[in-house]
Amino acid sequence: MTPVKPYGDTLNDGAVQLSFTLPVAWSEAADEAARQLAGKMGFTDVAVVEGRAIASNFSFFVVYARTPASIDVSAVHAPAAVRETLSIEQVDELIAKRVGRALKVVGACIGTDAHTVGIDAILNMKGYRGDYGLERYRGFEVFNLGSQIAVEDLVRFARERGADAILASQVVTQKGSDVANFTALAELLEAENAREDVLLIAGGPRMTNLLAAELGYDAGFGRGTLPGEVATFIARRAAERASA
Amino acid sequence: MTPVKPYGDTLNDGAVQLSFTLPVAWSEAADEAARQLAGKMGFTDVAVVEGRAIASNFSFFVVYARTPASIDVSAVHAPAAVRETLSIEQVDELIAKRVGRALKVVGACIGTDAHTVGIDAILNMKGYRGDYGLERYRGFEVFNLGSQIAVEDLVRFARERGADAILASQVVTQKGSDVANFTALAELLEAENAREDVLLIAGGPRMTNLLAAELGYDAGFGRGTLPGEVATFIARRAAERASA
Amino acid sequence: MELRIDRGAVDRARRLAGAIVDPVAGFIARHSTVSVERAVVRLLGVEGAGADGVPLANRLVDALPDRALGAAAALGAAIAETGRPPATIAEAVAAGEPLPDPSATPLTALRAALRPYADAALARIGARRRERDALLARLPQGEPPLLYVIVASGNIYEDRTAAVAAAEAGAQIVAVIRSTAQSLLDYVPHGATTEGFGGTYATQENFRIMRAALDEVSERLGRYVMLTNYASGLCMPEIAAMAAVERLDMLLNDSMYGILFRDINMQRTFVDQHFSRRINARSGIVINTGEDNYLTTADAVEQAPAVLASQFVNEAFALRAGLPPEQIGLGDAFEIDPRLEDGFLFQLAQAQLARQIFAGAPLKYMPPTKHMTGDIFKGHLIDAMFNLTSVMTHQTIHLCGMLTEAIHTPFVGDRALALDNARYVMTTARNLGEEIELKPGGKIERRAREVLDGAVRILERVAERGLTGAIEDGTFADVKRAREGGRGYEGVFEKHPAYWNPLDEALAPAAAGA
Amino acid sequence: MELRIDRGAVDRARRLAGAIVDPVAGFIARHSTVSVERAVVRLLGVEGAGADGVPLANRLVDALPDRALGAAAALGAAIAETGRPPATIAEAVAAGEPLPDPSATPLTALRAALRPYADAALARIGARRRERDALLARLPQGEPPLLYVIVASGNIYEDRTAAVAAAEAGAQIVAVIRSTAQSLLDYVPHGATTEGFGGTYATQENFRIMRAALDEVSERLGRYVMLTNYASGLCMPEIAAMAAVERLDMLLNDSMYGILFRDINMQRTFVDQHFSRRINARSGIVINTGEDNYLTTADAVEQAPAVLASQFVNEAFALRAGLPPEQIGLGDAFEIDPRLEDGFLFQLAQAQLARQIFAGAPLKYMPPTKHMTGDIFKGHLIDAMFNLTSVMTHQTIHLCGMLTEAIHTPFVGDRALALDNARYVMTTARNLGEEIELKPGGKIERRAREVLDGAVRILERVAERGLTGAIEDGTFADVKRAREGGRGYEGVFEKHPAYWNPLDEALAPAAAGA
Ligand code: B12
Ligand code: B12
Ligand SMILES: Cc1ncc(COP(=O)(O)O)c(C=O)c1O
Ligand SMILES: Cc1ncc(COP(=O)(O)O)c(C=O)c1O
Repeated sequence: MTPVKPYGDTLNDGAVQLSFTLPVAWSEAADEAARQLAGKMGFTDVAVVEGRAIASNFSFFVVYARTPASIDVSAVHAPAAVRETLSIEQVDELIAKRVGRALKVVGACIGTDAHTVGIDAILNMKGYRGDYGLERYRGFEVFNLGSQIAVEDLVRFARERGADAILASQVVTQKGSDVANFTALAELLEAENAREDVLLIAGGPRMTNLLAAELGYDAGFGRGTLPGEVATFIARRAAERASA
Repeated sequence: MTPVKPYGDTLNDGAVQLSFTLPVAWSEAADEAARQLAGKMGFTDVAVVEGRAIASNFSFFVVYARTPASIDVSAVHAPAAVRETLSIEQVDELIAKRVGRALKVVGACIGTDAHTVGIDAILNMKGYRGDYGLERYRGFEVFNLGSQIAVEDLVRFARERGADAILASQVVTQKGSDVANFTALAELLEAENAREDVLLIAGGPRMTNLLAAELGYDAGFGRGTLPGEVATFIARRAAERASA
Repeated sequence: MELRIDRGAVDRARRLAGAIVDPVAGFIARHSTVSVERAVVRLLGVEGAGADGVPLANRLVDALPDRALGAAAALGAAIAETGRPPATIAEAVAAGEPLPDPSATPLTALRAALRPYADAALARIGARRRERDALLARLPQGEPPLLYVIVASGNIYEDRTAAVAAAEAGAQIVAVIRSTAQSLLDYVPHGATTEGFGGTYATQENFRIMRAALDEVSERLGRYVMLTNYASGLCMPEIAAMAAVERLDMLLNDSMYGILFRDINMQRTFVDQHFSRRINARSGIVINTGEDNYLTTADAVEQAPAVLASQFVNEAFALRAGLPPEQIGLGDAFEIDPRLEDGFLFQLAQAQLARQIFAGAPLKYMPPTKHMTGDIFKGHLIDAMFNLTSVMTHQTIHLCGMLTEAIHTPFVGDRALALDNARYVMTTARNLGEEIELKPGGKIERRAREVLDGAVRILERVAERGLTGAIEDGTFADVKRAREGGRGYEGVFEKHPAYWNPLDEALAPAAAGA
Repeated sequence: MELRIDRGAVDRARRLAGAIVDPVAGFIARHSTVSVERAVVRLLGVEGAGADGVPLANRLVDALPDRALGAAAALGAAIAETGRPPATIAEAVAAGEPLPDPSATPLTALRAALRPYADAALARIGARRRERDALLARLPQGEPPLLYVIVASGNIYEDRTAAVAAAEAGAQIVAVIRSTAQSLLDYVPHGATTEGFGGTYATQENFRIMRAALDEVSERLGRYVMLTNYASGLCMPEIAAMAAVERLDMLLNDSMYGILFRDINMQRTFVDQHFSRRINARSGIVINTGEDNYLTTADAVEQAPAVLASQFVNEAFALRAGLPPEQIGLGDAFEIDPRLEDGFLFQLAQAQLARQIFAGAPLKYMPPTKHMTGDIFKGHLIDAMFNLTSVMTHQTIHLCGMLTEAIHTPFVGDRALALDNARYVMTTARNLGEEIELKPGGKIERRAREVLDGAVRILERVAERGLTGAIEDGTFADVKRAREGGRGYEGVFEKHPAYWNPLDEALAPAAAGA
């Protein structure tokens, strides 16, 4: 496939919409500054379609412009952690056959993060959008530690129970707190030479499987993840390990 | 003043919002492609906060990111055509005193453009947003030729009447039709050595005083122009010429 | 949610509208126009264009020895003489061959010669209509408000891509906006076009390309996606004819738009709109009238009565051309200044009023445009309130507003956001209209009464002065148009006693029933 | 727009709420907590923190020889002994000096010694309140729904910039969101802070910085802009005390939030919320309760009755602490799934129900958050429907939803767009609520009845089981909390018969009238 540009109404017209605020009082010059700034960002055919004062010292702009940038999507590699999802029965059967026992899964919202809805959606019986959570599977024994769990406590707990998988959630991403906490968890496991013993899985609205890999995790799940996808991933990996 | 960057919630954080469509089927890879594409545009801390299929072969993205670009607004020169606007009385008096006769103003929506609301707002008695139009001034004799006027006809008419000012409007800007028509008008006047005889004024939602200058016009007026601003500009310039 | 409205005033308005258009009927009956004749010629099978791009239909009609007798007569004579089909005859004419003088051929002979082609034309229209009915039965299009979007890239192939994407995103109707002022062309361009300003030329080939693409996606989605274009300007009858055979589903088709907003001669328009509507009636095409245009240049609150008055006039003209109510898509628009306190209440009043007065009509509701600005975020909200009004008042044809209305003709992404907007609002507030009642004597009802009374007053003035006179006086949209002024007047002519138009006869309201 | 609601059911619900909270009153009367004592100490003039950053109030209370007697007694004794003011005494204690055993000093003497400081405290609170009244009279804040926005950069100086910009953009109330889980700190941080996650620490200095900035802009704009923070978590009374003297106008202050959503011990919370509310009553601060939290974790349609039940309980607790209805800002939120057909009708039903049941209360309406996604365009529309509900049902305190809710704490531009959104919708549909009526027995009324009946059933269950027991059983928000479990339990203690708290006495509902 050949590189593509953003598409407005004509192939490769490169049309992009932007909006931003500048910390300056509004004036005709501010509009022009916004236009030149978009130019400095590398855009062409810049049209500042809206520019107005939103406060005595702030101006808001809406801009339409064209970008010269293009990308060959076929050359982008971002494999989702799971291609096709298995049914509950298939997962349970796979675990039963290949592992022969229920897998211990420990989940938590780490650091000071108290956003448990996401991890609960994955773990709780109830599940998410009609897809049952891991508690519903015979193949998993689930420990949901809940919110604001220090990574030390999570690791200790996981080791005591001999967890097969650790599921960490981070929803607050301000100032990179998510990355910091995820990293702390991975490093602690390394430090205790416990990294190899578990499947380490990260999740949260900003997470991608790619980012998780960079952080040294086995998988990452983002926006709109369904429990079944996570279950499938854990079962497959555990099965591989068992037969390894 | 020092250069400023877009402002999200912290000075110079460079926060910008973008949205665009890519002509590809949606997939995790498409999200990643959008992220990389924003990177190629020169943005950092790219977050693809929304990515979804809007059709079988189109994906829509909302992105937040930071730009390294900055601009010194105080160094941007974009003088509006008019600083402070004069009242009707002041304009009429200025013309009476300095020119001694009513100024002939010819307006038209040129080319195939039929968007007369804008030029009418400037010329008609009624005016715009409570500000009376040029017909209301004793100092102007207004000829509003209306919509879809070929530049040849406009120039012929203006010359026959010995117009002091030509007001051209372009609202349709698709495929640069506005710039093309404005240029044609300016060139025709040059060709007929009539450029010096008139004040040439351009207007329309995308017009700026700066762009008008580039196109060889004496002034340009854009979004939300009030008739009084235009009247003030014409009167001042005519007065200067008269006394020159 | 029902308004208590003065039925007496409504009946009076309808009677006045009738009184206004009936006098024009006589004039229409006595006259024809070059585009009526070109439409006839096209229906009889003359389609292409000459090497110079001039449509054969124009060549043929321009070559008529005596247009007052009608093109059918001349063609009939030529067929009788040469045995050649109309298409071939047209090519010959384009090549310079003269047409025979019909009066040379016995009436019975030339009529008999033409009859099979006229029958074929009617059969073709009927077949296309049945085809649509079958598709709609098999691929139901879904509930109203029907989501209608426009494509306007100027390039029919980009338009096709955009139309298919829009259909996949939920559009139920796709309209191809015409290139700037095609209204003013006294011919219909030929072939597939890739250049246009602010829209794409309406050509028969472009119709085919879009219809085929939409039929394909309709099958894929399991719902019939409708196609709309413009039978407006100087070629109303021809476009109606082309639309009939290419199975378009809707046409913008107004009895006065051309006169008021395109300075097209009023006599030309009256005759053209009538014949074009006879064709639409037969082809089952729903017309969309252009009342929204009254609001783009003047204040929407002031103009509301004018819009309603125009709806009555459009309805009267349409009924007399044989269009049943369910094919009369009367227009209205959401154009009140968003800064006006309680402006939304006024919009509700006006939309509900039209809904109750024209109960059987598939109302066409147009989105906010004039007050849309570069602030796309604000614009998206104004569109949401428009969507809410539409679902609350049960509008039928819902033209989705674009958040970029003030900026550019829609991008593919803009259309998707517009459809999301409509879907969200119309789902979360689906039955709001059923679950509330309007306070009797409240702001909304009082506004509705005000608009209706205002419309009656306008219609009274027009009835008294006569329609042509009223237009000369600038009663509509503050524009004055002279009876013999405006574009296309030279194309209007009085019929000769021997004038013959087999299609007009076949499509006459009386016959239409058959 | 009025719902016909079963007044009997409403009265029954109120009686049940009373029956639920009254038994707790006895417990509250018999107990105090470390944060109640710290609040007393702060009001008596102990403000700063030691070099180690530990607040002097904590140092002092931790150093009490016998906390069961109350901090006032010990301070009184120390003053009587040393003649030094409370602030100096606290510094000495922080430096290691022990506090005298109050029982060594005659009651009359220590009380007399403390009295001037207690009176000064009350005088200060009264003065700040009169100051607010005067400002509101001179700089009217404008009509409800009052537009409320949050700032949450983590840096008080950025917050100040944002708050001033928001005020200029039309905000009538600005809330500084607290840094993640400040609720869990058993002390109030000291000084101006520039670091925080998801919010900015609530400190007395931060309160001052914001109040000064907002007072300045209020004068400039000619309308008083209110300031909000959180008296929530482990330091409810102290923050109420600080807010009283820094003239904050509103405080998030819920009788059960800490227990349910922050696992704070229930006894601690019951005692703390009561004293904090006595202070709020006196300082004229409007509380905002946190019912919105019930909807963030569970389905909004199911939880509606729980929200209403909680509103009744919060009201009952508040009234008993001396808060008049006009200071009880009961919370609710617009959290129904946007994909639900007629979800908007349900929102209307619930909002109008609360409006009619708590007629005298300045209802706090919270925006959609849970169903907001990265699609900011869609999100902006959901916020618009929320704005519409608010203006139709006359909510009082309107927390403006942000189109970027799912993405980041608000940017300065987001706030401006949110305010534009509210202003547009609330202007164009200003009187819609007055101009419509709800269909009797229709979807909306039926839904309202369902919610009210559900709330009564919950309250019956709770009344029967007792509040503490009900919480232990997980009746609220599906969380079970043990009577002696949770954070801060160690800070609760039974009062000694000789326990003395002059401020509590002065603020007692009976006295409050004075
Ligand atoms: C609900 C909510 C709350 C609730 C949380 C209740 C609870 N028990 O979870 C309450 C009210 C307590 C709350 C509080 C706060 N919140 Co909050 N909250 C939200 C909100 C509205 C929804 C989050 C949510 O539940 N989404 C629904 C779930 C299902 O989606 P999800 O989390 O993405 O999870 C899915 C995937 O990500 C994935 N996933 C997630 N985790 C994991 C883990 C694994 C292992 C896997 C495999 C998958 C996975 O699977 C899930 C299902 O698909 C968001 C805004 C928004 N609309 O997103 C703000 C938001 C997340 N909160 C925010 C903030 C700042 C706070 C506070 C810090 C505010 C304050 N100062 O008080 C507090 C502090 C809480 C704390 N200590 O962390 C910000 C975060 C900003 C940022 N980007 O950093 C947001 C974005 C709002 C905003 N714009 O300010 N919040
Ligand atoms: C009203 C309108 C129409 C009306 C015009 C009626 C009339 N007599 O003017 C009708 C319905 C006829 C119409 C038709 C079309 N329109 Co139109 N129309 C608009 C609309 C909704 C509003 C324009 C308007 O009146 N603005 C209000 C006035 C007061 O603002 P203004 O024009 O900017 O003028 C102000 C300033 O610019 C300045 N100014 C303007 N001119 C001048 C001149 C001088 C000398 C000075 C000093 C100042 C000045 O002063 C004015 C007062 O402040 C816009 C969308 C929008 N919201 O902007 C689309 C829009 C302009 N139309 C558009 C299109 C494509 C068309 C059509 C081509 C569509 C079609 N294929 O049929 C046709 C063809 C018309 C033609 N031949 O040009 C596009 C243009 C796209 C583009 N960027 O190129 C727009 C943006 C809509 C869209 N998104 O598709 N349109
Ligand atoms: C009835 C009708 N015809 C035609 C048009 C526009 O097409 P044109 O520019 O070709 O007149 C419109 C646009 O609003 C319309 O309402
Ligand atoms: C009553 C109440 N207190 C406190 C908070 C949040 O603050 P914290 O995270 O410090 O508990 C909320 C948030 O919704 C609340 O409703």
